[in-house]
Amino acid sequence: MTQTDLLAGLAIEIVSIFALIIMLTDALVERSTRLCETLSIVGLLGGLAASAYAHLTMPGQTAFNGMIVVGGMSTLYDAIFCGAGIMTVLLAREYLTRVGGMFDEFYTLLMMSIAGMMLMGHSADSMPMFVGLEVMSICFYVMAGLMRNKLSSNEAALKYFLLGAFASGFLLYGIALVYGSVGSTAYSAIAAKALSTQFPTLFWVGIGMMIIGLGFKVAAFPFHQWAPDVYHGAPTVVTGFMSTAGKAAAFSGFVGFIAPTMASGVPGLEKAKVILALLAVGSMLVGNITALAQTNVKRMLAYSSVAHAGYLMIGLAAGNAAGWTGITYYLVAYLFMQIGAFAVVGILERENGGNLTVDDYRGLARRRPGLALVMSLFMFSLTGIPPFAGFFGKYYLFNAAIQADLTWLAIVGVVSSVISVWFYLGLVVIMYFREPLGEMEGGEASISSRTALALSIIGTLLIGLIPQAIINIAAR
Amino acid sequence: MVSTFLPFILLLPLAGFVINGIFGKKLNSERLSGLIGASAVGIGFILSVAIFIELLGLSPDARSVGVNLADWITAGQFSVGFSYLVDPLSVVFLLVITGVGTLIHIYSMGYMHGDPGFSRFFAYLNLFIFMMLNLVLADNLLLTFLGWEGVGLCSFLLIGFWYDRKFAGVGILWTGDAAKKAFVVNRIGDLGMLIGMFILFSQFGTLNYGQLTQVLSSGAFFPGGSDLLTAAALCLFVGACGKSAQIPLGVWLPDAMAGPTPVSALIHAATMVTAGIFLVSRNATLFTLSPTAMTVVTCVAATTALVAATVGIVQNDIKKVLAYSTVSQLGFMFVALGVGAFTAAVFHVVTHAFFKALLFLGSGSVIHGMHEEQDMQKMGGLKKYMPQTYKTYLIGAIAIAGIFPLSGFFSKDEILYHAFNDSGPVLWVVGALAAFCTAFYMFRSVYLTFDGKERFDHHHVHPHESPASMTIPLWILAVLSVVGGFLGLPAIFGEHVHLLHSWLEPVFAPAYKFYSQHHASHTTELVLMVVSLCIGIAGILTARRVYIQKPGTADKVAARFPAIHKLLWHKWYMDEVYEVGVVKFIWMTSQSFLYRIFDKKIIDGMLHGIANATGAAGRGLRQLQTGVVTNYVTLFVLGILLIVGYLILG
Amino acid sequence: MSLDLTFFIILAIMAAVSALMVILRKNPITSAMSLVLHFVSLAGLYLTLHAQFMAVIQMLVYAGAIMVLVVFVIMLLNLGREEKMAVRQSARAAIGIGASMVLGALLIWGLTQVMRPVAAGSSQAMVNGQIASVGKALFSTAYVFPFEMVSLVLLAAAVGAVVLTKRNLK
Amino acid sequence: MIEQYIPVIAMIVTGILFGVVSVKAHEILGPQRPNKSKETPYESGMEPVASAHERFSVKFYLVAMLFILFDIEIVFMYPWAASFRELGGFALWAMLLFVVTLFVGYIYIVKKKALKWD
Amino acid sequence: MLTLPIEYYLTLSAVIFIIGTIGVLTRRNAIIIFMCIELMLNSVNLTLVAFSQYMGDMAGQIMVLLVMTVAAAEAAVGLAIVLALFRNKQTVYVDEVNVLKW
Repeated sequence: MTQTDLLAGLAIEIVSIFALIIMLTDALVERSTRLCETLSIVGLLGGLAASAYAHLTMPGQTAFNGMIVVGGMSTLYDAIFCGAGIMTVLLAREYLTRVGGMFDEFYTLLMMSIAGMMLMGHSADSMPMFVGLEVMSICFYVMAGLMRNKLSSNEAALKYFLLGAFASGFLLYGIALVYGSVGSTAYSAIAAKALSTQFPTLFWVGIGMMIIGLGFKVAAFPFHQWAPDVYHGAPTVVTGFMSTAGKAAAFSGFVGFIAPTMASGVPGLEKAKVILALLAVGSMLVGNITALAQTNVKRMLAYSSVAHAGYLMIGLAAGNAAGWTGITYYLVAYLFMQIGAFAVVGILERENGGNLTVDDYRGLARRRPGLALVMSLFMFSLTGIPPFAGFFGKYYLFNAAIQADLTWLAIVGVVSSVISVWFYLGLVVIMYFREPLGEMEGGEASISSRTALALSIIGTLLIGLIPQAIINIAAR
Repeated sequence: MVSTFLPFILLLPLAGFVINGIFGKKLNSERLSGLIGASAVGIGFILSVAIFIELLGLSPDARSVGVNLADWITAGQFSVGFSYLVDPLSVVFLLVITGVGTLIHIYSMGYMHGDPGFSRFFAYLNLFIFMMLNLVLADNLLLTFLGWEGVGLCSFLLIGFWYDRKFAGVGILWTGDAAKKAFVVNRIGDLGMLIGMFILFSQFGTLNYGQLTQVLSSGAFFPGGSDLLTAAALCLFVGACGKSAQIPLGVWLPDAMAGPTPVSALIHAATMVTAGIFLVSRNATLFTLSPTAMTVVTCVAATTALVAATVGIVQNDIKKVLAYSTVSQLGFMFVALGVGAFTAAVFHVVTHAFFKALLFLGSGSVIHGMHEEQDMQKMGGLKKYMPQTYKTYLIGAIAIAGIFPLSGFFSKDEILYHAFNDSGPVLWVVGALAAFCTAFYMFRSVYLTFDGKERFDHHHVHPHESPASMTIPLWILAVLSVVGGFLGLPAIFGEHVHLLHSWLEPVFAPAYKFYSQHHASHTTELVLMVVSLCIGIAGILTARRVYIQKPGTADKVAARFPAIHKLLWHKWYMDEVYEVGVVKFIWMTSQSFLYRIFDKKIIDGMLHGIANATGAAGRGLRQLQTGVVTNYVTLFVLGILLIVGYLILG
Repeated sequence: MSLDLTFFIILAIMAAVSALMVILRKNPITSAMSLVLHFVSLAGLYLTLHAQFMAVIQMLVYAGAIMVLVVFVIMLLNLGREEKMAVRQSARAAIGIGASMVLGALLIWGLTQVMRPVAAGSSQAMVNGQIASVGKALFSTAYVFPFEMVSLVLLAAAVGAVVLTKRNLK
Repeated sequence: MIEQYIPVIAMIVTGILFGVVSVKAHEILGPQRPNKSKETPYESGMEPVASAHERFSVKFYLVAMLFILFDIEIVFMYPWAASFRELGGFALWAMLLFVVTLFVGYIYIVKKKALKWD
Repeated sequence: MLTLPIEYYLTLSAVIFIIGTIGVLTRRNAIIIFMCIELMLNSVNLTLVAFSQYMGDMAGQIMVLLVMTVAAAEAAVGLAIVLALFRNKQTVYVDEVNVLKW
């Protein structure tokens, strides 16, 4: 190990060390919430800076003997994780205090999960990828159950844990089989040795199992069923964080091993493409169609996040450079719009689970015009209306599919995004064009929540205006 | 000069939107908000005229200037910029949009006076203008699509501007629902357009209009064969159908009348709904290469023109009459496109923008004067209360009825002429019937509104003329409706008198290579002109008979023509013929079949059916989510089985 | 039959039967005890692979730590009583079992059809199984990073356990 | 080469056999005449008032959990301890970092009073 | 020396993996479901060790170390979740835990 290795991993190291510091602060300092909050933001900004530094000084290099890779897409992933973390920290205190889940451990878990995600985003080997995934997952299980006196939160945690551990088993089995067929856990070995492997069946079953394991984490059909329940039962800030950063981390892991597989040219590649394409189709259709029938806004967003996983999987199925950059861009765009939408939901939510149904949003435009406006912007972006970020994300992904001769997949994507118009704009119509049913309480946002909302709005608009900048970083 | 002015033309409305949108409430001054909004577009119009003059000075082949503002998307070898194309076609649309747009902005300052959302309204209008300009000025399909979606969004916002008002539409109760309906139907069209774009891009690797036309006109056909070419053209046409309210995607337009009247005039008559015509004209070469696509366009358009016109007859809401009329007139334009008469279509777009905007603004003035009453049966005799509105509305009606020498005559006649020439008498007869109906229902609306007994409640309604800010635009548009026809005089007046044709020649030249037009003798042309004029007059007279002339008048006429007397002109008998023969039949077909069944059941039913089916699918899929972990695991394992099985055995 | 094969068969049967006992016994405590037996037989199988260190920690971590925790919780929740039936009898369960069986058959068939014995490093096996080799690998540049990061997993678990179960948390 | 493990295996088998035999032998050898009072638990002559299955406090769980934490730490220490001289300074620092990290966890648990017995 | 073909180990581990899967599918008790998941993880460990030894590559055994650590952590967290649930709703049966559905 050299200094270069340490510098390459600096971003992860900083976030991990801050996680430890926050843990100590929580244990040793009385009334430490504000301090933990500040420390988290400082740590995440530090992580961002270190990642940017690595991107500028050693783009595309590997470190720790090819375990992790630095710069390019991994920097964008870091930005997603840290950005999501910062916004979640800004939103968390107000919300968790209201719903009765305010433990300072939240910040420790958040930072640890971000460290895990960053490890996934940087990994060039299935071993650190697995470790990162598990760090993240274990933190998520706990965070989903953070409102420990609420049955819904307990239930969400239990379901997430049981299904998550089950899926981990498949991921691990896949890793083992791929390891057995190419002789190494490194992704570079997949690209270099898969073609000459004596055991193509072993290899493909392994890749299939890894697709299943990570397909669960991104909530792709038919492995998506945990998502609506967990997203519904978990505290809303945690849901926002899980559905953006968590999904991004899982996709970073996905791209990590799918990209070399696609490049390896092993016979049977077409089959993997078909599977990924079918998973994408299933996720898009099932997610969007089921979201139509939802009356709870949180659940609706949860189902729609299944659909968004489907859109993202189009990029995987395309399996070309446009696909990888498309995924990265979409994840950045998705971060802002989805976390923003959940932020609005969280601000409106009451401690007893009130203000969560679609009917509660009737006439919101008159009672909370600001919140209704920003929610509408997020809905427009999630629908994929230009010039918001969501449009370009879909554009890049569909474009990648066309380049890969998967025009039909792009068409299914467009059709399912037409379906999504119904419920996304339905919510806008309800907020603007319906009479409220009764008085609404709550909905006042603190300064930090407003800051988070402003960040997401700026992100949603800015990412739409400068798509090229993001694409350029990802392509490096 | 073009590249200097163009950014201002584009960005001024955007700036207006930002200022009115963000600071509108703070400004708290209607005058200022209105002024900002109107001047943003007005200055754009002046600059557009400057651009037009500059292009005039160039040789016909050099009248195409590309302006690149910024790089937008670059993916591999594929790149799309914010780059714009100023050529004869886009300049025509540019002038119409900014010109009519300015007038409507001025009009709105009077119409929206006192509305709490005054500045918001102007912000939306400006945003709409910005998007519409992007649509027509873009030099590639993607940027056009951006504008396309943008105008759809603005239309959505503006239709639902008074979202909390009741509105009786087809299966609709609230204004907000009308907005949603418009948006959803449009998205179906957009889907078609997107697919068309995908096909074109996958085949040619470019979405740039110039490059597409070049490849297509080079004779090197689609690599994928002409079927794919037809598919691409038809997909684009589906998009055009959505925006331009053609059957079967036209159901949203009548309900879009829920929006404020200036919006109906600007968006749903003069500009946005003609985007479909623009799209087809822009891709004229693509369409001419596919005879199938051209035939489909013609058939859909002719059906729309006739059906909408007949439905227009039975409407009592003054704005709905105009809405169906718009659908019908758009059908006319597509007929022209379908027979390859692109110039005629653009010509009709221009004249239609003048007289239909005039009619809408006139109806707005009436509605304004009648305290938001829209039912013509509760009007009557208004000409003495609002003479300015009456005169201008009458001019508009004469123009749309196709009476020489007003603008509508020339443009409609040109379309009918081409229909006769390039397709045949059947298409001509359909068009002529539609033209007859048009003249009939327009004058029906004139008579019901301005003539006859005063059927409104004098105690509650005090009709009054509208302020100058509303009547001045009316007069300007009236003048344009009168003289607009001289842009395109038919060939019998001499060589090269069709100014618009010569102006647009370079744009459509590649398309004409594949779609040569027949030229009939001057005699045929003259006969057709006279016949179509007669049809217009006949329509007007019929309306007059039915709605104005008293039984006494009818008796006098009957005495002179005893033979026909029994058949047509006797009051009771006429009433019965009218009732049974004309109205009952047309009423039956249009009200019960076309309006109720076709419009409401079939089309709306289809849309609702799709919506219900997806909704039911949603509820069905929801049942899978039982909440029990083991059930989730079962689905999980089945998924794994399929994947692993496929990998091992497949 | 060689001694290796004899041991393998005995241990494999032990492992499979104890695994079946885990899922078939009605009493949770019996299931847990079967699981311990399963862990022990796996440790034996590691020995037949000459992975001595793996066998040791299999006993330490699984049979020692994890099972202690599981049994603790079973006692804690007073779940010593038996379930009504060990395996649910429903159409869904039947589908699930059927699908799993087919999946298993496919896996075994797929993995053995094309396999040849991998013998490349088998002479290394005796050395690689020893604790010193594991130490050398674990503290090499490559694996030290995942090793340090895995400590976060443990800390997260500790924090999570406290936050979810500790009464009167501040 | 499995032969070298035979003594170990023999010992394990003997141990298991001893346990099983000593529990089961009396069932087989001794007389079996159960009655109701014989089957009740012996409570120093008192009537048993509740089920013998009593729920423990959650504190037990937290302690067991802590045991796992440090059990794993030990597992990772073995390979280092077995050859720390050969591994050298780098491994020492790596191990130190690991131990320090887990020590933070220990401080946390102690300060959160997770082990307090009241 | 390794004398047995590696398929023996792979087959055994696939069998145990599937037994674990069936257990997850059929048991109601969350703790037993967790134990079945442990079965699955163990079978993967067996595969990893087999590959590692037969290929003479240490990565598999390091992976097993990490998996064991993760399994221990999952046990701690999972059982904590079960405890928290039990506190609010005196059950560990997963089919009785379905407040969140549809």
